[in-house]
Amino acid sequence: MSISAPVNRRSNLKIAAGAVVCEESILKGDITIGARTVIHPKASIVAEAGPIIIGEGNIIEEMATIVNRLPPNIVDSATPALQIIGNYNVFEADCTCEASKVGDNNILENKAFVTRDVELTNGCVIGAACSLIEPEIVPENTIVFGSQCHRREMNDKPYPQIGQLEYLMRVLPSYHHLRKANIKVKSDPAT
Amino acid sequence: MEPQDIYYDKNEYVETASGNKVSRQTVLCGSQNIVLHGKVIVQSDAIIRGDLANVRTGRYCIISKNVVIRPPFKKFSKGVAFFPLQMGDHVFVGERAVVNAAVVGSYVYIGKNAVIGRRCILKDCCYIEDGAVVPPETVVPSFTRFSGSPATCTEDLPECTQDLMMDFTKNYYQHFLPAKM
Amino acid sequence: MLRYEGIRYISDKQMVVLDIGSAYTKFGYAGEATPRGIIRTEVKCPESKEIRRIFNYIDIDDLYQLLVEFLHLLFFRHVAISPKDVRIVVLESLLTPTQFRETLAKVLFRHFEVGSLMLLPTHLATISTLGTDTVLVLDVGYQEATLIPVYEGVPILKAWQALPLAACAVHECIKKDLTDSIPNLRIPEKTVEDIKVRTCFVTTLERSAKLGTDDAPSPPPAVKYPGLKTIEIPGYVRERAFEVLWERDNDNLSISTMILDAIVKCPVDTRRQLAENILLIGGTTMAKGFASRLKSELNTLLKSDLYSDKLKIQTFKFHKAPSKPNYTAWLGGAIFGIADLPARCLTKENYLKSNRVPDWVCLLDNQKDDTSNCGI
Amino acid sequence: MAYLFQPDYVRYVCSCGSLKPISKMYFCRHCLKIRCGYCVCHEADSHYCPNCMENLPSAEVRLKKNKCSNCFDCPCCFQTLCTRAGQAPLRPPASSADAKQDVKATPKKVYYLSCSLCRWTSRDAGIPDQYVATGGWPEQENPNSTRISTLIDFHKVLASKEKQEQQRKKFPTKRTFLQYEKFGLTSAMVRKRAGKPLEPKSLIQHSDQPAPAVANEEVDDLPAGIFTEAVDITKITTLEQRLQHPDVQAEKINELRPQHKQFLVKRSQRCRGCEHNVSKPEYSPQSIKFKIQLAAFYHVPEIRIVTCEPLRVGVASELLLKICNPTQHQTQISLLPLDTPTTPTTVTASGEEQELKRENIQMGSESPNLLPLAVRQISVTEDPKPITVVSGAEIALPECPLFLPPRDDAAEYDETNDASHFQDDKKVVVWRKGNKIVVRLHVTPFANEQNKGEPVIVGFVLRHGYVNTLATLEHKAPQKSELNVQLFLTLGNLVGTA
Repeated sequence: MSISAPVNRRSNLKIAAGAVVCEESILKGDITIGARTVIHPKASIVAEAGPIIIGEGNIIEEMATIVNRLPPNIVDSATPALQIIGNYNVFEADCTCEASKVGDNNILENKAFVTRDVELTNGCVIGAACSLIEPEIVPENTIVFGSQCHRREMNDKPYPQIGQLEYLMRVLPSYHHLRKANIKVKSDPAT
Repeated sequence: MEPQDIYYDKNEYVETASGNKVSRQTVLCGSQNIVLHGKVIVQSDAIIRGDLANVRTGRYCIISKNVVIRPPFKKFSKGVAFFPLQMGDHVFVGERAVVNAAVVGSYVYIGKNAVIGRRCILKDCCYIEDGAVVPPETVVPSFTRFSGSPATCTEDLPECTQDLMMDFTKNYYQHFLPAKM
Repeated sequence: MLRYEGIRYISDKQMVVLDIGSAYTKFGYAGEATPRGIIRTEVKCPESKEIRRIFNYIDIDDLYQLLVEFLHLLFFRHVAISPKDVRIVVLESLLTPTQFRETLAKVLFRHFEVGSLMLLPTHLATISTLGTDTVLVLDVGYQEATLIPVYEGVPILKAWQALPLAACAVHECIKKDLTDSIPNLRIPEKTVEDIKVRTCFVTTLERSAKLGTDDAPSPPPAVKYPGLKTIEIPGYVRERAFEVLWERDNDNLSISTMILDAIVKCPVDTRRQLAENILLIGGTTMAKGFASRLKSELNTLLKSDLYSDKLKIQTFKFHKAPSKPNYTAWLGGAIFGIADLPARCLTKENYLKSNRVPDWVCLLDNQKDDTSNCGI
Repeated sequence: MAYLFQPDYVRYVCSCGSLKPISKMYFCRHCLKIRCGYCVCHEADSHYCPNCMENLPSAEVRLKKNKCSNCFDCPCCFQTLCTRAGQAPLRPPASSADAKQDVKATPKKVYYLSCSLCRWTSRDAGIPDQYVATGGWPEQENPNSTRISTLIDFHKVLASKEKQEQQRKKFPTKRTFLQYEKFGLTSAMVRKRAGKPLEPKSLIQHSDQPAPAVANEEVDDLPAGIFTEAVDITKITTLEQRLQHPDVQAEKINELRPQHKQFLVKRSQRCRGCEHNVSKPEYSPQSIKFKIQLAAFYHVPEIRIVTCEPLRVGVASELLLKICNPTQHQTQISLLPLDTPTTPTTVTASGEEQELKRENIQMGSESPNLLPLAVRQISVTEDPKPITVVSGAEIALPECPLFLPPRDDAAEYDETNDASHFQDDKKVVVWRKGNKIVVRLHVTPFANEQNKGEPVIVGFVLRHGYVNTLATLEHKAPQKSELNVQLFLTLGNLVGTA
């Protein structure tokens, strides 16, 4: 894919006030980033098949990839597919998320992979180096771990990473150039 | 087998007075918090997150391509703190490995695509195989070889591991040469 | 007074008890109530890096190397003890091939330099867990089901039974059923075993009779088995898995006939006592519904033409050992092993002198026993 | 380190016949022989917890059943559990005894165990939270332990009785007290006994005799709902999880209990020929140092393949080998054909070579802290394994000996070239630096139909001078000897014929 997208990149990138988006992150296509979301350097978000909407309070670490991929064998889809990421999800280093819908409070650990036909509900943990490659809706509070992708329902839900978010929002601006927010928060966030 | 020479583009790498060879294509965040103790090689597209907390390496460490070195965080009742990440001498980190450890000892080999979970402690003389996933807060004892996901101890290492590893990293450094143009 | 002496004698050194089964090895120390661990009887080949089962050895030399690797790991990783000069109890099946026991003794004495070795027959050692001495012991493990009645502490050898009806046969059955329902499915035996343990059960005799007929009862619900690839285990697979143990094929042999045939071969005045003292051991007997199916099979067979003339038994009674069936034999060894008797052990010195392991089938080793036993 | 992740291209032949890379071998300075993990005697030196690194004396290890009292493994995924702090849950612990003290206290810190991999927590299992960070976790008892200990006691009594009986009578005992005789051969014996069961019974009558187990007609039936109820497989334990806890073998996930972490051992190795240690680690589990370290890597010249030209049958290909002298003494090396005998020789005072006798070595090696040879147990030995590797190529070996200077760690920083000190045959020695040289050899693969597709292996004998600095009763001065070791190199596959 070439860097120069056909349309103006700036206008397609919507960053809400309060989001921390490092300049060194790789953002392509129509992307909306919610408030209090932190995007580390070298994280990549690629809206290929349609727009990506990322909610509030997400953490997207370096080398993590969120991609709205075209279905195989389709070059250009007539109806653009929307990829929605909810709130307070964590995408750890080197994970890949193609899931069309991600709810809230999910964690994709290092090198986890989720294919586009998967829907993550809420509070799921996809363990390090685990892959979800079959179409499915992952039930709430599921944890997938180990080379055999064992599953379990967690009794403790993963909590929103408020503490980490606060720390990152304090520290990152002093080390990195940030992309400027270009939209105002429409409604006051609940928190 | 004797290692073969590896040639790099002279323009891509910066060599410091202490003998560190660092690619210009790396992302060294918060470089003032990163200490490379000499004769360290950091290859292209590696990421070292000095912005989160201090990162220190010993001598003769090899950080391969696309490696992520990231200090780990810990949650406390009053918020989150990132811990410094310490690495000993003669450590090899294979391509695309993610290292979230608190301590990596000396004479440690971390294979390609390995994941070292948050706040792990890798003791001196241990070996993490390619693709192994060491879960957070695991202690890897000396003279053990960990493999699999989750990684478990599968074998013991020979008694002369320390010298094998010294030999390996020194040899690697000696064979890591600028391309003759 | 006597008791005190007994304790003093055992307290000096630990005795390692090993039950090397064809699928799992149970290990621990004599005098303890639980094995320290249960691990697979397999080892990673140092050269080819593949996992190999010890019992799938090619020849004696291969077995020797496999045992060296396996026991090395067992002693240093699991039991965590220096094997040199240690005393070892090994439980062995009556049907253990001579070359296996001899190779095992050679590895233990020559490679690991163990102090002494006591070989205990599984079925006999097992009755130590009950405190009685008349028990009909049926062991259904991985390779085969074996049975020996023990009367008044003496095994009735001529009544022994053995059939290859055990976990291995069950696994084959599940594998076949699964590949029939899901084409192109390739699952390792380890997964089959896991499917068996988590989802399969032994169905009742009434339902079993109707399986495969038009009148078949509706199968139990299918189970979703997640993994790298999610597979659905059909209900009939769950229900049919263990049927192979009860199907009496052309030879009319099944787990239940083993018990009845053995009783028939025993002296008349021992039969009732044996039928009322059955003990089931081995991992396969832990399957849900195993004992209840066995009981109903036995009662039905008893009324059939095959046995109604030969046997006049009314009831079958089953024992419960103070352990899980898959390590009951080990526990027997751990209890018996505490009664450490130098006369019953083969010491390193003796082995190195004679270079052979005493064997019950060998007359040389039975001479002395005969005088002591039959001199009543 | 290449030894740790590459196939073993260069294998040395151990005295026991095993073929191993030099990294996995030992060199016994007393026998002057190469040993390997297969032919040394391993001993468990110290036990330690792989998580908290605590090490305990062996008596305590035995008491604690070889398990750490503070660290736990997750019963679900077998990883180490972490202790996490949390707030006490709001509901007051009404039933517990210490409830009264806690009612008015401010929210107290409580601790629970949690797995960072599968997120299992001790709360999942319904284990109450603890008020101290370490210890205090409820232990699970084997439900049958009392019954088993009665049985064990009874057997101890029987055993001691039998022993007494044997001591009293010199002639064979008539009746053993342990009921279980090895194997009776016929059922005739059984019939005999069946007739008169009372007589032997009275003999073993004892107050300690436990009540015999009672058999029951009732057996466990299938659970009623098994044919209709849906199964949630994620709530059923795997066999692996069950076997982790043999006396419970819980079927449901929430019945699993954390398991104490097992200790690991630090091992020392002893030569089975002379009983000297060839490797003995320091006691502390944190230390990577050794009290005795006789790895072959520090005593025997190391050979590595630098390059090998593509191999064709009948064509001589160039093979470059790097040879490194790891010792503190200059050594002389010669490469000899594979059929050279491998007995070590020594240079006597008069300068003539003499075969080193095994007895000489052993006598000479005796140190005061070892028992004299006569008292020591005769070492048990295994027959050496036959070598099955076949050399698949002709190798042209240099005739002149090669000299290697001692290892000098400081020389690493010295850039001066010292090659001029040695009159090397430039055709053979192509490179020299410090204690290392690279030699050029030529190999000519045989036409071999059987091993088609297999890599070509070539073997030769490496003779190296060895200076033994070990002071013995006979020899106060360092003793020089010539040692031979067989080597096999795996060069690669044939690329075709000439």
